[in-house]
Amino acid sequence: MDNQTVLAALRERFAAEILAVNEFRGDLSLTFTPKGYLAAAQFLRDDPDLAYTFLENLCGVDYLGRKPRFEVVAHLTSMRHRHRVCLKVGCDEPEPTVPSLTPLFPTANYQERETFDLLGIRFDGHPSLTRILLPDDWVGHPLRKDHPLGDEEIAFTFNQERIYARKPFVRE
Amino acid sequence: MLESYVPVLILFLIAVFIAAFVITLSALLGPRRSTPRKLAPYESGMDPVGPAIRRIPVKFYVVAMLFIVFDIEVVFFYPFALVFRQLGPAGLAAMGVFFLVLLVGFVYEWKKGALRWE
Amino acid sequence: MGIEEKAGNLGIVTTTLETVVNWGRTNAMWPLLFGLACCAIEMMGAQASNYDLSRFGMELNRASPRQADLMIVAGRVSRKMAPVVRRLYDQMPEPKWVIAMGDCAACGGIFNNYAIVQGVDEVVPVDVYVAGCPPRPEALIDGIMMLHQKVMREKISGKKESPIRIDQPLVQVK
Amino acid sequence: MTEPITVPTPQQIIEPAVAGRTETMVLNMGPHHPSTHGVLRLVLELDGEVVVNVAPDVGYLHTGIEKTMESKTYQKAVVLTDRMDYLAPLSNNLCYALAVEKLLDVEIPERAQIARVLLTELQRISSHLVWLGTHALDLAAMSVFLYAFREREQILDIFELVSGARMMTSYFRIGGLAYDLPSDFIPTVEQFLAVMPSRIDEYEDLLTANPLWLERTVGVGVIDAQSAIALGLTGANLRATGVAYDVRKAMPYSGYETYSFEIPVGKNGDIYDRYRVRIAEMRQSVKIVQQATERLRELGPGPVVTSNRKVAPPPKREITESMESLIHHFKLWTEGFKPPRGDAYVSIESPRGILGCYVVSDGSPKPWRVHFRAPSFINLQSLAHMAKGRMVADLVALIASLDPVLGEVDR
Repeated sequence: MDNQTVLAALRERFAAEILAVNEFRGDLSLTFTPKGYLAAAQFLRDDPDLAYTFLENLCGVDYLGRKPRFEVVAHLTSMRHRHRVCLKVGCDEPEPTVPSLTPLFPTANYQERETFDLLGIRFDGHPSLTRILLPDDWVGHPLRKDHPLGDEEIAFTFNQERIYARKPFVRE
Repeated sequence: MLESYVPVLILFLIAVFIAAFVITLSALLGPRRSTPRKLAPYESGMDPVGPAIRRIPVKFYVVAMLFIVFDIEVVFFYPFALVFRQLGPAGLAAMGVFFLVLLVGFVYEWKKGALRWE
Repeated sequence: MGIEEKAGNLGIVTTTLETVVNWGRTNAMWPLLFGLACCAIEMMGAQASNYDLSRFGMELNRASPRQADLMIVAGRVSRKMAPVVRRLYDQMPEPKWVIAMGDCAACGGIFNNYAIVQGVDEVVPVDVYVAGCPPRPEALIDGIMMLHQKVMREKISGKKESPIRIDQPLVQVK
Repeated sequence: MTEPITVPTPQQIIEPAVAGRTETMVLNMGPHHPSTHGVLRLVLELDGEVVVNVAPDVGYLHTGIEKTMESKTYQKAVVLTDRMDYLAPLSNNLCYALAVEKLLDVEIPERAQIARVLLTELQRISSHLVWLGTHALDLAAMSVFLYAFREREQILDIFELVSGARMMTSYFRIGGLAYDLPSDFIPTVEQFLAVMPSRIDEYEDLLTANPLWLERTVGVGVIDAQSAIALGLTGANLRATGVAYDVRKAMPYSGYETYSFEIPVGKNGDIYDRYRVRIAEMRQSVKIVQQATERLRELGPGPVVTSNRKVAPPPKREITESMESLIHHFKLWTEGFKPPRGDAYVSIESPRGILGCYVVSDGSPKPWRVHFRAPSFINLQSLAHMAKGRMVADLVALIASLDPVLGEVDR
């Protein structure tokens, strides 16, 4: 089970949905349209001889400046064939939405909630899409490239008066 | 006849005195700075959810009843254990009947599943 | 303290009482079981068999703040955890002290970003800062002994010694 | 799957309770709790002693490591990976280093590979010792906690000997190791290896046939293989259900295919099987460390950093001799190396499960995006599935058997 057989199987069924194929350092990664992404994941999981039953990793990436700005990356592993394939799907700026894999793989639940929490990518079909890591009243999605790091100025001897005057040292 | 109990009385009085002394001392000397935030209920750092007073499931009462029944049984055993040599076989028979009655109760309860917790 | 504050300064009486009370406090200070991150593992290491914290009367790690005297903030405090830390500090009975263990608790450490409170002294008044990431168990024990010296200097009159700030001249510990 | 696997969220439990519609009691096994192994908050829905529903609420240790890494160069980001899974910092380093080395397509010298395997296996033993100590402590076996930390101190002394720091060593750098192995490294490791197997037997005597331990762990928190794979449970928890999947055997990395070791597998996926699997894993790790020390001894001294000067700095003494290595040194430490555009995903077998690192690079010296697949974060999803219908006391044992590390959960 190497990249070519998987690629052939996928091309055969989802030729229209595959936007790009990339083999970088021996890893096969295919970029899908949203509709093809869900169908391919379903096919890879249910096909008896492919058997990609284990969704290893699902995360979002913010390519600021590129046309489909956000991208969701899912790595599917076949435990029987010890092979990993990577499905990617792009989604764009105003309201990035991607079909959710949670109905297929319950393990995607937390990973999609985290991607929503930190990057703001909505997953439709997800049973309970709420913030998971940040406090519920947090505004903004920190992992976006336009979100500042939020770091404070480091206090050295020359600027410590200004910083400590502003810093609320708690009294009793 | 009562003289032999005087040391027990003295011991009891000393114990009560020490306990009272310590409690009043800490009540007097201890600083009382109770702020509303300090008096808030502690539920591992978060606010408690839902009403505090609520109906306790019935399982807890069943266990409480059983405990009382068999605890009293043990209490009756203590005086018997002190003098069972003087009582001889008659005492043993009487206590045996008492124990058998309770044993029936225990077996019934065991088979009824009151001891199983799920 | 209740009666001493009303009775005021009776010279030799209050000083001896002071040393007795402070001696009692330092040698049986129960820490609050409050491990957050990596420093908590080092704190557990300090409590376990090799670096035994029980030698300082810290045998028991009380889980509830009602029975704890010392809060060792061991680890990084995130924005979501800050109100919980403040609530736990408030719920501790009155003679209470705080050790900020590790760089992340002392000043935010290497995580200078949106998620970490830059130094737990924004949330709770800290008495001793222990440096290190994570500080070795010996460093934690040194911090605890420094806290004991500080507690021995505390006055009965209830004025709590303010935490050592950078701009204050460092108090010479005799 | 019999009934659909659902992963509840805290809001789903709190709203009906606040509205007063439910008979059950909602309790916070909150961020500050002695037996949640860190700042994990569990919202419990209880009917008396029986857990009706449990929803983990994480994020109380969210440190924004992935955001901070985007503002650091590749070498400086190694330090941040240490603080994620603070019971096995070397596994994080190894995963990040392998991912970036895959991106750079750089070759690591043999000696560094063996040292990495040796130290990662030692780290696995020390992490399992902390798990064993805290798991036994949760079930009231205090003495096991004290014994386990006695062993752990020996391993930490080895790490201190190698890198100077006890826990946060940051010893694996991109391109090999940070410093060379000291001369008395092998004797110290052999001294530890002579003692360790007998100590593991001590733990087995203490716990394996202990009736109290059996009462609290056998048949508790059972999960079957199929729903474990569906929920993404990995590591010893997955192997306890009978699935023999270990990344060190399935997709070997840094030379693991050349070592001979077995994968311990359980049968019915309860807490007792996880305990047995982890204890057997410790024995296997000792075997791997033995093989690695023999190889190190045969190999003798050699380079520990890749010879590709674009990636790894030249040794200090070379700087004074040749101008070229001075330029390399200066370039590397001021600006850092620039990997080619693209992304790479590597997953290794950390003590908690499959730890994956996905690095995206846009050609600049700073990583564009780094994502860690944290095994504890994903293992927590199966908590509700296993805990339903059990008692609260079993929940405590269940959390300990999942061995979550909250630094990794809330990266």
